[in-house]
Amino acid sequence: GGARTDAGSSGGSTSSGDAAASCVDTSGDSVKIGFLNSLSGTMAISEQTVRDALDLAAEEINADGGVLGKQLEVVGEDGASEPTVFAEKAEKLVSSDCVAAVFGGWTSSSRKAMLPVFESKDALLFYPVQYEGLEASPNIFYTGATTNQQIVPGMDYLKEQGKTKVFLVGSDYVFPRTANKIINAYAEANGIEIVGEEYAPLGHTDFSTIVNKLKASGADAVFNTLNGDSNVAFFKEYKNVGLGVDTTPVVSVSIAEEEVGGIGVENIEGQLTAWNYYQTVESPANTTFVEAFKAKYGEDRVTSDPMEAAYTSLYLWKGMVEKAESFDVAAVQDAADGVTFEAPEGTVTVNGENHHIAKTALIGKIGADGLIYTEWSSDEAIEPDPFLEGYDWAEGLS
Amino acid sequence: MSPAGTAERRGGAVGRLLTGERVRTLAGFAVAAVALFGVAPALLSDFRLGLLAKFCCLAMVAVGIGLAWGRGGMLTLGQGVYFGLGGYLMAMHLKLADAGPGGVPDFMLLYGDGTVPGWWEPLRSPVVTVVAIVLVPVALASALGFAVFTRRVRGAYFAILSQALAAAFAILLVGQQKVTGGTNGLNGFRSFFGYDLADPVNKEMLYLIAAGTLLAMVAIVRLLMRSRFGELLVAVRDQENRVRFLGYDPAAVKVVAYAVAAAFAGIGGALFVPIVGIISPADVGVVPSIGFLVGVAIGGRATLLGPVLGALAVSWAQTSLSEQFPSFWTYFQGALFIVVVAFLPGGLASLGGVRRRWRAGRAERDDVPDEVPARAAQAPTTPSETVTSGSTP
Amino acid sequence: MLELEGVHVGYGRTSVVHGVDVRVPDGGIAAVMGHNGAGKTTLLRAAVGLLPVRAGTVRLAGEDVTRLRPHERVRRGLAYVPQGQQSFGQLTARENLQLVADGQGAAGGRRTDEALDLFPALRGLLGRRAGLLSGGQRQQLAIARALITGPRVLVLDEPTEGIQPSVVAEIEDAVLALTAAGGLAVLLVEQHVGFALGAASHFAVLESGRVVASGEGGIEQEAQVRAAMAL
Amino acid sequence: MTDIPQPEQVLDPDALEQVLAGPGDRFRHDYLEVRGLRVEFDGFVAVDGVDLTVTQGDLRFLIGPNGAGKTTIVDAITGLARASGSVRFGGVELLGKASHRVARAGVGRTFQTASVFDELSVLQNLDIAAGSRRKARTLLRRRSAVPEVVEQALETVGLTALRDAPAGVLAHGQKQWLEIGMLLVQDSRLLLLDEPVAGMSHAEREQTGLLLQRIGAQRTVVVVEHDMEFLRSFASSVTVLHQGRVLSEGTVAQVQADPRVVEVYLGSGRKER
Amino acid sequence: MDALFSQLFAGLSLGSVLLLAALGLALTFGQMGVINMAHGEFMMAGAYTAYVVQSLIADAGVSLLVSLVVGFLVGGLLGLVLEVTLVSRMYRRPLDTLLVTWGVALVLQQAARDIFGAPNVDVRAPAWLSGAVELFGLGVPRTRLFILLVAVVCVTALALVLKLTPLGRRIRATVQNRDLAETSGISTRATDRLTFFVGSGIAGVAGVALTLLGSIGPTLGTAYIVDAFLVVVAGGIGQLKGTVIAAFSLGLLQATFEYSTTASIAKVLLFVVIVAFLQVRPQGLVSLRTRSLA
Ligand SMILES: Nc1ncnc2c1ncn2[C@@H]1O[C@H](COP(=O)(O)OP(=O)(O)OP(=O)(O)O)[C@@H](O)[C@H]1O
Ligand SMILES: Nc1ncnc2c1ncn2[C@@H]1O[C@H](COP(=O)(O)OP(=O)(O)OP(=O)(O)O)[C@@H](O)[C@H]1O
Ligand SMILES: [Mg+2]
Ligand SMILES: [Mg+2]
Repeated sequence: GGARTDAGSSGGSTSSGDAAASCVDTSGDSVKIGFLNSLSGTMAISEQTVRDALDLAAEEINADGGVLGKQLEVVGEDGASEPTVFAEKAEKLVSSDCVAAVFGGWTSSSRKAMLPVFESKDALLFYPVQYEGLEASPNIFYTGATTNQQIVPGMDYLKEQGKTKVFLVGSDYVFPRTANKIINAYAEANGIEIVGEEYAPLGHTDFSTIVNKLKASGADAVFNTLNGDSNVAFFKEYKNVGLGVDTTPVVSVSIAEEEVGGIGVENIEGQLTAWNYYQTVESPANTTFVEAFKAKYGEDRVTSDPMEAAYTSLYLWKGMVEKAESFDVAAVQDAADGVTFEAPEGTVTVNGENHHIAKTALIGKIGADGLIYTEWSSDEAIEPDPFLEGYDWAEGLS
Repeated sequence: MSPAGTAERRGGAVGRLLTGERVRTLAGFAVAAVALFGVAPALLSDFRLGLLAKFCCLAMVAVGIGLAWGRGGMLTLGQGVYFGLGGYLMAMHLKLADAGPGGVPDFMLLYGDGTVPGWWEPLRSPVVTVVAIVLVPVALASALGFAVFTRRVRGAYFAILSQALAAAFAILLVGQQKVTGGTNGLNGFRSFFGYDLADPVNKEMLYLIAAGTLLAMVAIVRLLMRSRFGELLVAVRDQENRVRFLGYDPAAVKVVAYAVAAAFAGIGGALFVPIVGIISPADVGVVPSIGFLVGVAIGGRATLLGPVLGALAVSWAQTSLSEQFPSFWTYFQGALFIVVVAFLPGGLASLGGVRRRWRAGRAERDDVPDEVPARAAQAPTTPSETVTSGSTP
Repeated sequence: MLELEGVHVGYGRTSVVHGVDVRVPDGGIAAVMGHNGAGKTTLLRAAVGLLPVRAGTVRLAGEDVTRLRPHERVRRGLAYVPQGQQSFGQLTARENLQLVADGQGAAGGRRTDEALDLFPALRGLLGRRAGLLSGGQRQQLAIARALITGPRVLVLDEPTEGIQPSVVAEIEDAVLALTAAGGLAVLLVEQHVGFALGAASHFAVLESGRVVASGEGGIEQEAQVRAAMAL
Repeated sequence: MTDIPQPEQVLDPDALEQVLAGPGDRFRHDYLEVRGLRVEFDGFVAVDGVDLTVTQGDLRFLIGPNGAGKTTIVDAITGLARASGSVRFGGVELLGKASHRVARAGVGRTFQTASVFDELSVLQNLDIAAGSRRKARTLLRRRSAVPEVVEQALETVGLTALRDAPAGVLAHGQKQWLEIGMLLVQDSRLLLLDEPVAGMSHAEREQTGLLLQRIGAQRTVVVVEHDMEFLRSFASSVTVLHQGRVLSEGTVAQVQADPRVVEVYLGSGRKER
Repeated sequence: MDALFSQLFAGLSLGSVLLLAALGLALTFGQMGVINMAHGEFMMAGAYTAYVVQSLIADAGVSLLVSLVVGFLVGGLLGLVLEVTLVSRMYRRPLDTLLVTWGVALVLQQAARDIFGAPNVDVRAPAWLSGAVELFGLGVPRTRLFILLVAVVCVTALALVLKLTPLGRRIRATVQNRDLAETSGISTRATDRLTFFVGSGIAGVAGVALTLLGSIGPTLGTAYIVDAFLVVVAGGIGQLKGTVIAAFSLGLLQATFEYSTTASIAKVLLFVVIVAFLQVRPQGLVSLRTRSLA
């Protein structure tokens, strides 16, 4: 195609491959990065917190002298909770704003929508949320947990507790379905019986039938992959029919500190969660992080796993760039392996092969104060294994 | 518009009034063609051109709604369904084509059992796909249309039913992850009927296809609106039973308009897929379906170009305003809806009627057919309603 | 009782009634006649407040009611029977009557009885929904409703349209009786010159929204009226 | 502000001949034959075993007290009310057919409250009425010229000056004429008119009556009407209904003299106007 | 057997929730013809009212009862404002109210987000509503019984008002023919306002009741709005009796489908059933025919 210029930027492009690389402007004393989160729509609830954490990290890095001596200039975009908007905005950030890297995304669908953009423009995305695995793009760095760092440890914990009848309840979308597929395989190999598997449409608000089934199933534990609002309705119903933590504890993978208030502490006190970070984690890095966060956004705010992962992602990118001594995508990719960061959750290390990071799994218990306290932790950081290649029982899953 | 004024302006014989006005229309089309095919590609970056292409796809849905709702009085809150059908059909084909002959799309390997379900198979053929993109929405719309229209379900009943249809369709898509990709939808297409989608030249080609299709649709609707069928449609909208006693089957008339709207939506959805690179349940449910109406209402539902311009303007405003003020956009969109529908039921096009008078002589870009006197361009109300709620000094 | 002075009315950009004067004296019956589309209905709708008057005034018992909403005029004693046999279709005939009798206490009940005496056919239909009644039955219901409001001025738009001849005669008798008893004035639009003038004390002939002939007197003016209407 | 042009004269019966002589007139001798018609609503019998025969060339008036069942009979014939018995026209059984099929069988009707297409012009109203038998293909084309019948019908019902006015702005009586015009172009061979002259002035009634008389000479026409003056001038025969049954039938003079008709319908004691 | 009974109750309970959500609509939509898409947001406002009231009154039980009243007023006032500013000028084009109120819904949602923050908030249930009571040897959640009770009370009161009182007649008359109502001495504006106030107020009550079951967030209303409209349509517009029957039938159906299939499929099946049902009764369960053409 003919060379054309966009308002403000210069230089044309003829083929897509090197378009982004040549378009990033590193000549000045600042460099642009993009933050892409939903600030409107249904996902704004969650994604705004990620944006807050990203902003905090950018501020800290700039105060600390920037990256390779350049100040970060943040271009913020709203994904509006719609995959197509994510795709559109990603393309804008990469080819119109010419950012060096993009940070953001939450839902799997938003990531899947952005992936082709980053691959075809050869640009970088840092994705900060735990997800269903089965993916490894050279253009994406996944700083949240993959399944073997969250789901599998969650099941390990239940097994350790001697639970043998597990009921699965989840929202009807990709993550729960994939997670439950894994859990089913795990259960079969480990002598656990899956006594029910139920999905509710996103935003479902009436759980009487599902809880009836759950109660009738005789389950001694529940693995909960419900998303967002549905958790409130589920836990209220769960409590109302007389189920309790002692008899049938629930392990949730999508309830973080942020959500506890909305569900009502009285409804979920004592229930379990599986993550890699809690605000209560004891480490100097976390103390600094939590203090800085509260100082910036207010004492009543809490920090959570995705926020921490987003915060960490910006530092990891900084580490990679500084190791590569270049903002160039290929150089950063090459330098990625082994980059580490003293994150609030503990030391994390980038796996250069699959672009995930090694993390420690933590099972937490929700306390009366609405915070989550570590109940159990994996012995060490777990290497990311998005395709579960290191687990025999997972054969044939993907 | 007083009847006398109308009569005067049109000089009586219907047969004669065409010439001057036909010239205006042709001029309008010419201007639009130059703008879409000449000016836009020359001025806009690849990214912006891609956006414009996407807007064109959304505008196609709007054109159909303009016909079904503005003309036919069928307030359809479920166009997302047909948009989605077209989109998914196209996406399925692209997925299969990317997978190669006999291949299995990647997401099925991940979430499904690794085999392609039988009903996907026909879509390996480009021809079948193109035909299905038009026929499947038409078939569903006709089936549903016949079912409800012959039973005289209309007005608010129909609106709510179509909304429920959109809700049900989205839920169904989400629930069948193995074959539909679930909430993720279908994405990551590499080629479009053999053309590499990463190549900017091909992207420009897609834009040209979208713009051309949109123009063609406008032309078709123009033909329909001015045909006897168009008059009949208005008649059915206003007095369905009376039409029955003239020997027509009103249900059939409505079904045709509804099916045309569905076909347009399907085509819009189909082109949307290679242009945007993704189709997911978020594009087909209740909210996007109502979103399609925004542009139509704002542009002027009963006019020819109102829906198109409205849809283009709203999409553009959304993209550019939400870049600058994300949460403000929600307020703005809400307010726009409220103000235009409540206070300017004819949409922005009804302002055109005023403007036209002091702009007489200049070529008319937003040509409103003469058959649509200002009063008819307004909401489907009875005249007494229109007037009493209208301007009284 | 009811005076329209220099009334202009129109729809949208169209003007239909141009400066019409009509006076209905106490206990009098003013008949407005004119061709199809002359603007009679338009004039009456303006008189009762359903259409805004663009210029001119409407006075009810000396009070300027030009800016009052229709129900406020009803409370001041103006009752209206619109053209076209209108009623509340989903309500039963009884509810149609109760609706206007509500809040009138004992007077409401008494007036309901009187109205039903005038239209005995309605008694047997009280339980039926008005939407199912025949056209004439609905028209009788409409007149009954208007009478129950206890009007001082009754505005009737072709009240006998669709009503069987024997009942037409009774309506005529009733109207005459009510006006004769004093206190009730009637503004009547009627196509039957015979009927209209038979009862009227005043008349006006409307042509294209203008009064082309008017005067006092009833039947004796028939010749003049027929001439004005170019028969 | 503009004034609405008032049609000066008004109906043009001469134009009628040409409408009637249109392609639809194939010198048939149709007649309407109603046998044992019965309509019941939730236990209430509105029409109770009515027999009625109306031949072409007859201008039949249907009268009777309010609620006698006149409109219901028209409804039953045109498929609006469910009925038992038999209604045949031109040899075709009409009962049980959907409304639009009844219309295609050559039956047209008007409504007690006028119903025209308010947002379409007078011309478009007529054109649509003329077109129900058009092929789907021609529907998709725009009207290139006004069909001759439509022009004629416009003249006939005196709405030529208002041809381009939206029908919604017509006065009551003008709408009634438009409806008659629509029936004419619709090429109905059986016309069922429910109070067609309601709201018309005396002169207008006369004209309408003449018009109907001429139509009646070549089509089968049934008129429901309460206006006795009108009836006396134009009816060729009269059927009187009472409580869903035929009370009396005959010429105007015959039924007027029938004491039962006087009793339930015309009213006694007062001078008849 | 147990499962059957508990599902039966689940259906009834779901029905009562649907009924509460749809009841206000039966007035504003069913009676007045206004397609109020902001109805769900009025419910949301009711729910947030409960949240605010709870922060003022410590005792959860007292605050719930107070909330029911205040929620009614808040919902009602919102409705009143909507009626006066926008809806009142749109009675002659009912379909357009759908679009306008959709705009209002967007604005209200965003306003809630800006006022109360995006995350959900929580309303504590009073102690006397926690847990289950034994009914026919089966544990029935007290909250659900309470909601059933609220629904029954609301519907009975409304039915009595509509059927028996002058106000009811006035409401019905106004909807059917505004001009005729005006000229029959009814202040249609006052009637409209009052009707809309009551209908929206019931939405507020529904919102308060729903805090016992689900989350309280800006999008609370959107979860119910489509279903609520379907209930009114299936029941027959303008027919309270129909609304009640439809709400409970749909509740039972959904519970049954959900038990035997999945929640997603149940939703789809429900839609299919409704379309099929409208084939048989196009005007809904209970409908009043008239002879008018339109
Ligand atoms: N809603 C309307 N909008 C525009 N014009 C109207 C409207 N209603 C009536 N008109 C016009 O106003 C004129 C007078 O109508 P109106 O109904 O007052 O006549 P009328 O004298 O009552 O006739 P009729 O005897 O047929 O009832 C008519 O020419 C008609 O075209
Ligand atoms: N759908 C219905 N349900 C119940 N009763 C009905 C229905 N339709 C008509 N009726 C009743 O049937 C009777 C006959 O009505 P119809 O309209 O045929 O009378 P009509 O002879 O046309 O009277 P009018 O001269 O007043 O127009 C009336 O008593 C009416 O109330
Ligand atoms: Mg009139
Ligand atoms: Mg009748």
